[in-house]
Amino acid sequence: MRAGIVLFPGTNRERDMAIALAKVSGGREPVMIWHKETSLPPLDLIVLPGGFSHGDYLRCGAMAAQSPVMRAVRDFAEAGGHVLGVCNGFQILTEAGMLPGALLRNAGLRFLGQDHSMRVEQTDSIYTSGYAQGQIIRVVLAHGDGNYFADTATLDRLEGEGQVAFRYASPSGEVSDATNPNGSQRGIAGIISANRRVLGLMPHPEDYVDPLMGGEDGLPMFAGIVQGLAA
Amino acid sequence: MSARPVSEKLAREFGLNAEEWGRVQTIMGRMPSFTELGIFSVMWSEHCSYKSSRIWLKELPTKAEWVVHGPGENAGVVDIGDGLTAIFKMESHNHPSFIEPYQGAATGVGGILRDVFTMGARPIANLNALRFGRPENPRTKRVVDGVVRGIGGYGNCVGVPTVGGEVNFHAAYDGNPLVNAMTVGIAPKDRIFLSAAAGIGNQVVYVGSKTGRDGIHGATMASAEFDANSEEKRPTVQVGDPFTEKLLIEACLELMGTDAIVAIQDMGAAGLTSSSVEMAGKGGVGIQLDLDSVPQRETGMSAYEMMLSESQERMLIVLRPGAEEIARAIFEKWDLDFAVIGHITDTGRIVVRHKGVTEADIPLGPLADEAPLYRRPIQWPVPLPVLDNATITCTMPTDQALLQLVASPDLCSRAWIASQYDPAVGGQTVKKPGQADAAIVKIEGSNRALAITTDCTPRYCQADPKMGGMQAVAEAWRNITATGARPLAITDNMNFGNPEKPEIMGQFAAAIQGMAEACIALDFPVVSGNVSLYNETEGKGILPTPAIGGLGVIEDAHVARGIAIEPHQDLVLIGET
Amino acid sequence: MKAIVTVMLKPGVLDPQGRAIGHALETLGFDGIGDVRAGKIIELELAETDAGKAKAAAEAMADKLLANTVIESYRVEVV
Amino acid sequence: MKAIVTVMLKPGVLDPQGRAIGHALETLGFDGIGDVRAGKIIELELAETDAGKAKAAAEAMADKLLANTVIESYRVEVV
Ligand SMILES: Nc1ncnc2c1ncn2[C@@H]1O[C@H](COP(=O)(O)OP(=O)(O)O)[C@@H](O)[C@H]1O
Repeated sequence: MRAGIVLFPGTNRERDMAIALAKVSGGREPVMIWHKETSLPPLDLIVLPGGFSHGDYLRCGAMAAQSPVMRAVRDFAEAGGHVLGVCNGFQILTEAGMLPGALLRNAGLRFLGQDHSMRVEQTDSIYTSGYAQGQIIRVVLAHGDGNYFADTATLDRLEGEGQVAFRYASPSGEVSDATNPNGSQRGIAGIISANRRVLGLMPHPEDYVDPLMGGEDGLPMFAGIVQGLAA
Repeated sequence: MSARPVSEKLAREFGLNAEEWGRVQTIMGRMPSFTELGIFSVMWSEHCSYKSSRIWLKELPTKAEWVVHGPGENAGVVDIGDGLTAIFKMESHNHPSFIEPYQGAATGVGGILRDVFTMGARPIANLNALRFGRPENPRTKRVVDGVVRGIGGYGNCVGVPTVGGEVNFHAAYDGNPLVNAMTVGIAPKDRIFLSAAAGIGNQVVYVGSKTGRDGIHGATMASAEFDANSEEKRPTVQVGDPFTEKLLIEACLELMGTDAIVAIQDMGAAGLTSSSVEMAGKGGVGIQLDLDSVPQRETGMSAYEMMLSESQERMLIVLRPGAEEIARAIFEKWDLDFAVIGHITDTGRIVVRHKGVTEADIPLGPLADEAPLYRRPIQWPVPLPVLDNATITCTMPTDQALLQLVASPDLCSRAWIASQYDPAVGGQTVKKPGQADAAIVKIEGSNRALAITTDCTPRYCQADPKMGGMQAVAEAWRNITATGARPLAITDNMNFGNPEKPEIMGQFAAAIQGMAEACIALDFPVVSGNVSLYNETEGKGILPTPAIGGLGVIEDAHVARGIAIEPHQDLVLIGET
Repeated sequence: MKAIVTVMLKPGVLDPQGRAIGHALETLGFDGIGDVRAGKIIELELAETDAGKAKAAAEAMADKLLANTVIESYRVEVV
Repeated sequence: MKAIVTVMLKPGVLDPQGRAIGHALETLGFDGIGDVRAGKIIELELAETDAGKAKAAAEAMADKLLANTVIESYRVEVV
């Protein structure tokens, strides 16, 4: 698998992501792509990692979405390429219009740095095929603006097309207001494009790929990506 | 601020006493200029000169086989094996955090990060030791909220995990909270960067953010007591920009990968003044600065303002000949300001030029060597009598007492605070807040991990400063040991009241003695630290608070143990109860 | 010229910050407080000297970057 | 009545957000952009019907909560 990680000024979870990707690729390190690039090397997967691109100033991801490199990323996706956006990467994808909706300030107005459970809502993508439908996985939250918003028509369409990939849940799998950490509509933690190639999610599966760091519930996502891309 | 006639009165306003003012005139052999007086006053402030504490700090043990650099550098450096070092320090931002809790705490984190990465280390962990007033004091809520959001706002953005800390509440901190921030970084042992300038003619380069009129005289403010007017008198508050800091970390580490740097120093308290004076002073050379080239955010800034500004996210670098283009390209890539603002000379003087005028010309030797040093009068503390258990009667059932204890401000869950920090970024955090007695952070690409903790129990220090100092060191040592790590060294943050009061100096001296004894007994030297005095509001001092930041190493991170008990495990109690 | 761009969440988009402010004001003893909305304001110094062109430029900036029209609306004023 | 409270950083206080926005606009090809300052706007529905009183109330709210007067200044408009 040839993976590339895009670096914006202020990106800070690129190492976490590189470690997770290398772990499932026999130690092969992903290439790092600078935000000012206008063309991309041959790749199977582009990752927009977490962090505070441009300091999260104005709106999270707004300035990064306008970077030169994003034109190439959009072309790559339109040609059927796989793009994964995590946390700030998800915000960038929505700001760039590559995924619908927007991420607003957490309803509690505070940064959330804690573990949380989420439920796998669909499994027909390389990102989710490593999980079972309805599986509960533990992930790391680290965001101040993860409150997913879209209008009702969009939400209904996402639900209808099976584009809701993950929902915040309790450890036993219930989804309710009480299990919703940031006010996201319908408890949405991640959504996927209609063609199942572009995934955005707020939590950090890349921080749980090693039991030493507290868990490996994120590993099936990365293993699934490698398998799916090899097939 | 425009220049005013220099006089003894102005010197006093700048925080110099009559004797110090006399000494300035003797050194200069003439009336100093306004800018020169500004430079003397900040360099000789308590904050920069340690004039009250220096003689006592000498009592702390600072050496061990594994200590690479002890106190005197920007941060302490210890060998952790595998050709690596841990570089760490703790620093206070108490006064700014009371005036503007969010920005005060945020810039505190920014400052300590710079102390660590300026030595070539990539920061891998942040901790914070916080003391607030009573929870029922309305002001406390605002301060807690702002400080916690400020620490998170800065640390989360720069992408350094905040992995631990401690919090206490006590009426003595109502008007003077303590915000002590600690950063730990990792650097290869053969790539450590120091601040001593060298090489006559070498360029002095300014990088980072532009200079504004922020925090002028911050260092002298940090060396004065608060009174009711402090909030009006306060100089412009410094606003932190963690985004720029993140870029600065990456750009500096990238430049450190080349051989362009002779010396590097962050601009902390007293900004351009202390960084240039210290770099030239340590190198035994002279320095000439041309302020016209300093990147400026505001118009019409005077030499005095530029020399004393405490604008954040700035560094000073002495470059090797011919390295300018390499360095410039890196800082431009990261969208940071880069300017050659001077050069190293052989004069042993700092010369500051602005708009064709020499605004300052001071001999560096006397500026450092003749800085005031005080052996202030001391009244040794009399420890409070130890309570006799036999005289204490039980007034409530044990279970009820336990509940009350668990719910008390000093013992209740810290999750509300810790969950506003990102403990995981970097992907190396093995034990997060609440999981072990010390945080455990692995070193990427190695099996090794560091165990890091902050400890102090001000209550104990108040009852008996010497025992309290000793206990704080011992607790740090125990917390590290309890994870399975080998304790290596500590950093400290001495937070005390007004040193001109003999009883406060007594607390300080006694705490140092206790710490020194514990450090010697445990072979646990002090490699860096910070002193914050004058923590008083309207004459009332804080509890003596010698905060200790301890660091240890564990060869195999998998061996590290937390506090969670699993089913069917036995509980063993060690030591006398 | 100076362009002032005011960006507010669209009606129908929940504004937790506005709600929290309203709540805090009530806790502080202020009463008679109805809906509270929080927004952003961006003041731009522009070299442009023609008011119409300055306004058009600021609107283009708002469309492109300053506002996210999925959730926000904006207004531009030139002074 | 409606009170609009605009809160800006005081002149001289670093505005990293404004700076970043200005920089981003330039990267997007907008030119002639000078200083950019970012602030907050808070719109309050008030039960008060007297404009003078509404303004005084909003000013009290700004002093007490909406603005951090150590680094920010505010202005109130009643509509
Ligand atoms: N200000 C803080 N920032 C981050 N973590 C904190 C802070 N205060 C406390 N913690 C963490 O919360 C946990 C419990 O704190 P505390 O009760 O002081 O622990 P202990 O008594 O074991 O030192 C510890 O892991 C500590 O590191």
